[in-house]
Amino acid sequence: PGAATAAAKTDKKFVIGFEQPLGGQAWRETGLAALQALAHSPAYKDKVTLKIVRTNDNDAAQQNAAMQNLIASGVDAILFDPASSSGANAAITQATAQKIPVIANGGPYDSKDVYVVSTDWGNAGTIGAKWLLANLGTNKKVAVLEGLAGVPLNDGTMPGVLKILKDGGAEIVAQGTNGWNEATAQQNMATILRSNPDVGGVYSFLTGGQGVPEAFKAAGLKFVPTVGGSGYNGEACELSNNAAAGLKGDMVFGQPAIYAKGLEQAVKLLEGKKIAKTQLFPPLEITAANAKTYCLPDQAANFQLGYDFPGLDIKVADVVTYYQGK
Amino acid sequence: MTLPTAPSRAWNAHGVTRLRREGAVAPVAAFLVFFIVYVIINPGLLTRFQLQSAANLVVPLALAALGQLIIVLVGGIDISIGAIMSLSNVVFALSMEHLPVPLAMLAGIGAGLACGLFNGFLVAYLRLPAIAVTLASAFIIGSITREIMDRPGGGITPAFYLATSGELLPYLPISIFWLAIVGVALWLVLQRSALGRHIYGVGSSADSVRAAGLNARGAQLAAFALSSVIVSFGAIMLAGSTITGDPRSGDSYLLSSIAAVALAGAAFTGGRGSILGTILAACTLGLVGSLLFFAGVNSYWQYVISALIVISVVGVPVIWRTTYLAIRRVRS
Amino acid sequence: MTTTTAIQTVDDTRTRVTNLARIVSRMPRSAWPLLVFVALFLIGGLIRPGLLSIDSLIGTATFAMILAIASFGQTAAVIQGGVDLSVPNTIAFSALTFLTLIGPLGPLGGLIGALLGGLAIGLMNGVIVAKLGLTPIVTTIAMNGLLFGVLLLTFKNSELTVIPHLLTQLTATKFSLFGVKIAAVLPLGLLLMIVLQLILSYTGWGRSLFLVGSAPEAAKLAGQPVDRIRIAGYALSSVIAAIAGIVLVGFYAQASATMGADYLLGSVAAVLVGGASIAGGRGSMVGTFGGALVLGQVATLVAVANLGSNIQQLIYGAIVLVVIALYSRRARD
Amino acid sequence: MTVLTADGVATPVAAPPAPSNALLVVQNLTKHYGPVVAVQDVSFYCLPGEVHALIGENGAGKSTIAKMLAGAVVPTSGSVTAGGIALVSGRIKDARLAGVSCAFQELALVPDWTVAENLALPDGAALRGFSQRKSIHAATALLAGLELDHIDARALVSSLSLADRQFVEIARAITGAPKALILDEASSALGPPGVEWLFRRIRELTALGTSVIYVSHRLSELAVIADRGTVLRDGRVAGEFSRGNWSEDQLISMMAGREASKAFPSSPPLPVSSKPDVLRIENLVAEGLNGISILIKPGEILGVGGLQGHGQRELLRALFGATPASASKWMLGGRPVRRLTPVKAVRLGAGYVPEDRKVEGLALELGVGENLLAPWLKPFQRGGRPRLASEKTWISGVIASLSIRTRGPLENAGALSGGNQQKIVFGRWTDRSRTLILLHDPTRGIDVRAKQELYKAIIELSRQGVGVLWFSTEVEELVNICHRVVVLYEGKIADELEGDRLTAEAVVGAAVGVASPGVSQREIS
Ligand SMILES: Nc1ncnc2c1ncn2[C@@H]1O[C@H](COP(=O)(O)OP(=O)(O)OP(=O)(O)O)[C@@H](O)[C@H]1O
Ligand SMILES: Nc1ncnc2c1ncn2[C@@H]1O[C@H](COP(=O)(O)OP(=O)(O)OP(=O)(O)O)[C@@H](O)[C@H]1O
Ligand SMILES: [Mg+2]
Ligand SMILES: [Mg+2]
Repeated sequence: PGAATAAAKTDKKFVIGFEQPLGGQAWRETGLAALQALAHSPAYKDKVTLKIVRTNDNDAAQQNAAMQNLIASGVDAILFDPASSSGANAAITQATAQKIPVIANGGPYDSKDVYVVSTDWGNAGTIGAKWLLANLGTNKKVAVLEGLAGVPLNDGTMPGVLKILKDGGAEIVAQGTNGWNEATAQQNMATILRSNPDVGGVYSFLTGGQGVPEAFKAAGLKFVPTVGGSGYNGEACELSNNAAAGLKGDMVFGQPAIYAKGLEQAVKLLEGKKIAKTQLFPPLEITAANAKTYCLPDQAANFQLGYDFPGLDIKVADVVTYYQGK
Repeated sequence: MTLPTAPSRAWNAHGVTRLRREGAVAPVAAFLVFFIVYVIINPGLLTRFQLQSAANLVVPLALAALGQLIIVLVGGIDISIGAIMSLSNVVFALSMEHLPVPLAMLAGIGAGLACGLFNGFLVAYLRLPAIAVTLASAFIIGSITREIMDRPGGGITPAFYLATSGELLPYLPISIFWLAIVGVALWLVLQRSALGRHIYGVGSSADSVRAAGLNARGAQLAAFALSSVIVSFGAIMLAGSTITGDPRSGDSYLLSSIAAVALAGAAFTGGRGSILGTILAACTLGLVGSLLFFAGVNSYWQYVISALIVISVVGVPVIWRTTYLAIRRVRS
Repeated sequence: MTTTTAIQTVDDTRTRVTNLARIVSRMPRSAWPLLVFVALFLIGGLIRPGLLSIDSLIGTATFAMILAIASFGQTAAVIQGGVDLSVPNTIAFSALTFLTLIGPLGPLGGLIGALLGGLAIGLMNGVIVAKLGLTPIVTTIAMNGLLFGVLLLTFKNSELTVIPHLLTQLTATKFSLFGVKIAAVLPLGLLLMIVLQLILSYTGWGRSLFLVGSAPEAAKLAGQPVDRIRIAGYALSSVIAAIAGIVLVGFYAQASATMGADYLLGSVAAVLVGGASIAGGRGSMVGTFGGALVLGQVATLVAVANLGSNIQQLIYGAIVLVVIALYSRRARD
Repeated sequence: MTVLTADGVATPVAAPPAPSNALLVVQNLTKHYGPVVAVQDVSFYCLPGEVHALIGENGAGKSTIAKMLAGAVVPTSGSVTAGGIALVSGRIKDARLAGVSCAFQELALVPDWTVAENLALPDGAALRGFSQRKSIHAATALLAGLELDHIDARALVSSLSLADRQFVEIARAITGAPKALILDEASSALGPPGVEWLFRRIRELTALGTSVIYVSHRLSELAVIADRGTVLRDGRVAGEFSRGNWSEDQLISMMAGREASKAFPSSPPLPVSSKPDVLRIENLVAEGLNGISILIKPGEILGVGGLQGHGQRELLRALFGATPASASKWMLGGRPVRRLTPVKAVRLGAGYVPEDRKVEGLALELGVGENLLAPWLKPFQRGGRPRLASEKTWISGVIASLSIRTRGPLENAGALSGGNQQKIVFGRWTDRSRTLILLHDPTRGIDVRAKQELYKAIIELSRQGVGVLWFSTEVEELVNICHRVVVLYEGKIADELEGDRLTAEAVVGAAVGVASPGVSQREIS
């Protein structure tokens, strides 16, 4: 029935479903807020209606079922942030059969039937690794904190990162995990520093810009070049506040507003325009040079930056409003 | 000696008695109410498409809950159930790359069984508390799983999807068919074999079972083994419905399987719990999110509503009994 | 022992063994995890001499203390025969309540509000367990889920509140004692531990928790208000979890709906390694801190050996298993 | 055969050579639990068709021997042969296969199984099929054959009374016509008719050549049923006896190792007191109770008689507020009661010694001192060691006056023997200005000396003006010590006996629903 209704609806609003598999997580909620901000902006508010579904635990089976529910409720297009790189195939097959376009939005997805609108996560990992190599001093000992073991993004990226670091002459003396959580990053970095106080650099994947420097401060050690990247306000401020104390860092992160970018592409597609099948956008980088411009001193440490996307012009105030669940 | 006259009641009266004894009346009633509300809000559930997607979502949870139920029957609780599910899922998905389906299934079930035997051995023969053992083994099994396969993948084929979760049968979702097979087989084991009764008995009083000359430890070990096999089936069904193996796929089933067993009215001290009640409880809890979606309610409410369902379905009979007693006392 | 009888002299080696066994068996359970920690600490020193320093000890103790604070409540719940799996979201709930309320009410109002919130959660857990007879594990899992929903529905944005300086000072600030830098959370936690341990060991209410945990029916028929004791036990558990939430906010300077997730199994593990009996009637706050120290030191050793995060989980599980096995063997002897 | 009295020194009695036709031969059986010597060098034999009694004080080793014979416990050394087959594997199943079955002292039925399941499941391989319907048919037939028609084979064991559970336990041991049957205090929960029933079963079995090992504390039963017997003391054989060859006093002194008298102390005269009645209750209604009225004066010992399961447990629990109940008039210690809870009951001066000391009475992991203090813990007072120190005089007073054998207030209650555990549950209420003490068969399964000590303590309570409500399964206790006895039958008071009418026959008669002179038929039904 999908194809028929889609055709009949051309003069009506497009109904666009969004499936988000980790309810309550800050980055993704900020993304949804940006998505809603865009959908309610003058350019879009007469064109689209959103149907947002959140499931829990980053669980592919639940995501798959929720996407099937979206299909059943007659959406015109589906955006989803993949819980796994292949777990939604059943729903995608069904959507494709009903000519409902599906866009993997926020992460990569392995399927020829799916459009991908995502940050270039693979590069996000290697950009940081290359920066670290370039900024290491004579001390080539490096500590590495991976993200969350078993998550595709982490396990797809970390081998490449480790290879680059090793090939570049760094010696990886300690490995831990940051759990994509600044508190965990701080605790595990502190643990590592207890046994390896002499590291010359830290690579922490997509989190750790606050926790890692805090651990150094707590241990009374001098800062070393640090790669982080949660994109929290605190990360930017940490970098700008401690620049004088010698903190050098490269915070590489993807904007959550990529969800809004996904919406833009979905609308284009529904309007009959052609879009590229795979669109990977470069991540943002906060370094000592631009940290001051990113740091919002009146916002909390875990305010998520990257609420806007180049070319979309989303306002902080709107994002905050939708973040509050309006 | 006179001939026995006692078992003259119809068998279904006996079945109802058993359901009541096993605490399954409230969850069955709750499921019926839930189902009716669901169909009123979203009649589309009864279309083939929606029924199938609902079934595919619910069947792995139902199987995980049945696995949890068996452990609960012997008076334990399995914190490692999600980890076992992930391991079995991953081993199966990887084996599918090289092996024919039956062998891959054997591999997946074998991996799960090994975990079950490990837990069961520690609980039954070293007499360690189940909750503590499985807490530790959850860490261990989870780690092994991620060593085997660090990101989603594996060789699940669309044909396997068709066979486990697809449109193989007319109207009836095939996953329900497989669940029914497993459920009936489990029912036969638990209700129609001595071993099954031993499992119930061990949960009720292990010392008494031992004093009766039965192998209580063996029954406990068997329960853990049986549970892990059922859970592995769940893992395979999950791999089929998502067409992928995933080292974190089982994580979310820990809390939900416990909640489902609770909703099923099973006694966590052991010895009491119903298969039908557990399956229906899993269906109820598994579909709360979908119901809210079709009712247009903010999906955050699903957490609140699931919790309230569990608390009220288990709690309301208690309140009812107390008020009933109070009223009777006032009257007398 | 000064006098030895003829029999004892004949069987000298055996006597010595039994004497040792007696000393060992008289040692309070809470001393075991502390001993294990000391052993692990020394092993760490053997592998890497730099680890054998006061600073390293303080560092481990600080993070262990944070886990311990989150687990003290769990200890109370376990002693009285239950378990509290709503600790994670109680932590988040209290943190976010605190941050929501400091705007209108100021830090003290926020603190009181958060603790009252914790109290309410604990009372609900307790009433459901004691009066409705729901199993603790189920009740608290349900409560944890319920709280997650409430968190997401109610506390819009409050995690983005700027954390008051006072709180950060009370928890994360380092002060110097004999040249050793100590984060404020450590003495704060030790104080909390001592107070709680004194309550457990030397008050009628504390002992009644043990009585109820070890034999609820006997406690009831001895005329103890079992339900009230239970409810109070859960209330204590949740209030301490609420304190833990605020401490976490101060120490890590951030809050989120999922901030307590690590403490679901972590708190139970710390309590178990700390020598409590999961069946109730046994456990101590000192032991729980010891358990947290052991877990923290294991993490350090794994980091020293650079085994990677995944293997860390494996070793973590194995250690928990071994410790549990040792304890229950001792309990049976 | 004559009574052999062992001297005071603990030398093993020379094992009598077993005759060649002996069915069950126990030789030099020894069991050590770590340093604890439970059984040492015990030898005896049992001929086919013979009832061999094992008697001894609590902790003498009877149950341990029974468990070794039944395969529940592996002996440290020694041998057991049944019909020529050696039995020392420590597997209950092997023993059953060799024809030895046992009704255990601690009832070994699975509470959540039906009676039928409890009867059927032990005799089958684990991997065999099981049919509810067939098992119920078989069990109903079996129960009918054993004159136990009143037990529903479909009922859950947990819903049965203690006596019925004991019947089922015995029935299970009897099925399959064992060559040797061990009955470990199988009569402890049975009233006189139950004991009669048990003896009929024993006679049926012995007529078929079965050997029966009979363990009991009730010496009066031995005169009826035992052909021979072995007396144990501290795990060793203290002597032997055979039918018609012994007196109760001889056995008692052999068991106790000293001259002890079985005489019951008599009740003290009722004090004339100006204090209000301890308990006045009219028309008490609760689950299993059907309009009971009771009056207890200060210092009065009111006995409660009747068969197990006729409402005694419910009565005591209701009077303590442990189960919901209501009455048209209810005064406790002179104060009116509306809805009673245990908390309120204790506040009003009541104390309760429950039926099952291990589960309902004690926290086995806590110390003796804290168990004694259990009712007296207050949230805002001291607890733990400071409290033990401040209550030291009271605690040591209780321990001394009841002669509780313990290493001190800090020893775990679980490490004490049953009799001493019972004394703790009792002792917590003494010297605590109580007005009413409710006793649920406190002397069940404890030894003679402990019984005497409890009798003394109960009489002391009475002397202090405390009212005592005492349910006992031993009619002798009721008749000899109580001032007055009410006998329950089907949840009602069937008879109230006092003065000359208070005789054992009258109590037993009322318990089985037979009217004794002075009670009209109407009152009974
Ligand atoms: N599990 C055990 N661990 C240690 N010692 C034990 C154990 N069971 C029994 N004993 C020891 O065995 C002795 C004999 O106990 P047993 O139960 O056989 O006594 P009994 O004669 O049956 O007493 P009762 O008349 O009270 O039943 C006890 O005094 C105790 O010392
Ligand atoms: N688990 C145990 N560990 C150590 N000693 C024990 C244990 N169980 C029993 N005992 C010992 O056994 C003795 C008697 O125990 P038992 O339970 O047989 O008492 P009992 O008098 O036979 O009680 P009952 O008449 O109720 O069976 C105690 O003094 C105690 O030292
Ligand atoms: Mg005995
Ligand atoms: Mg005994």
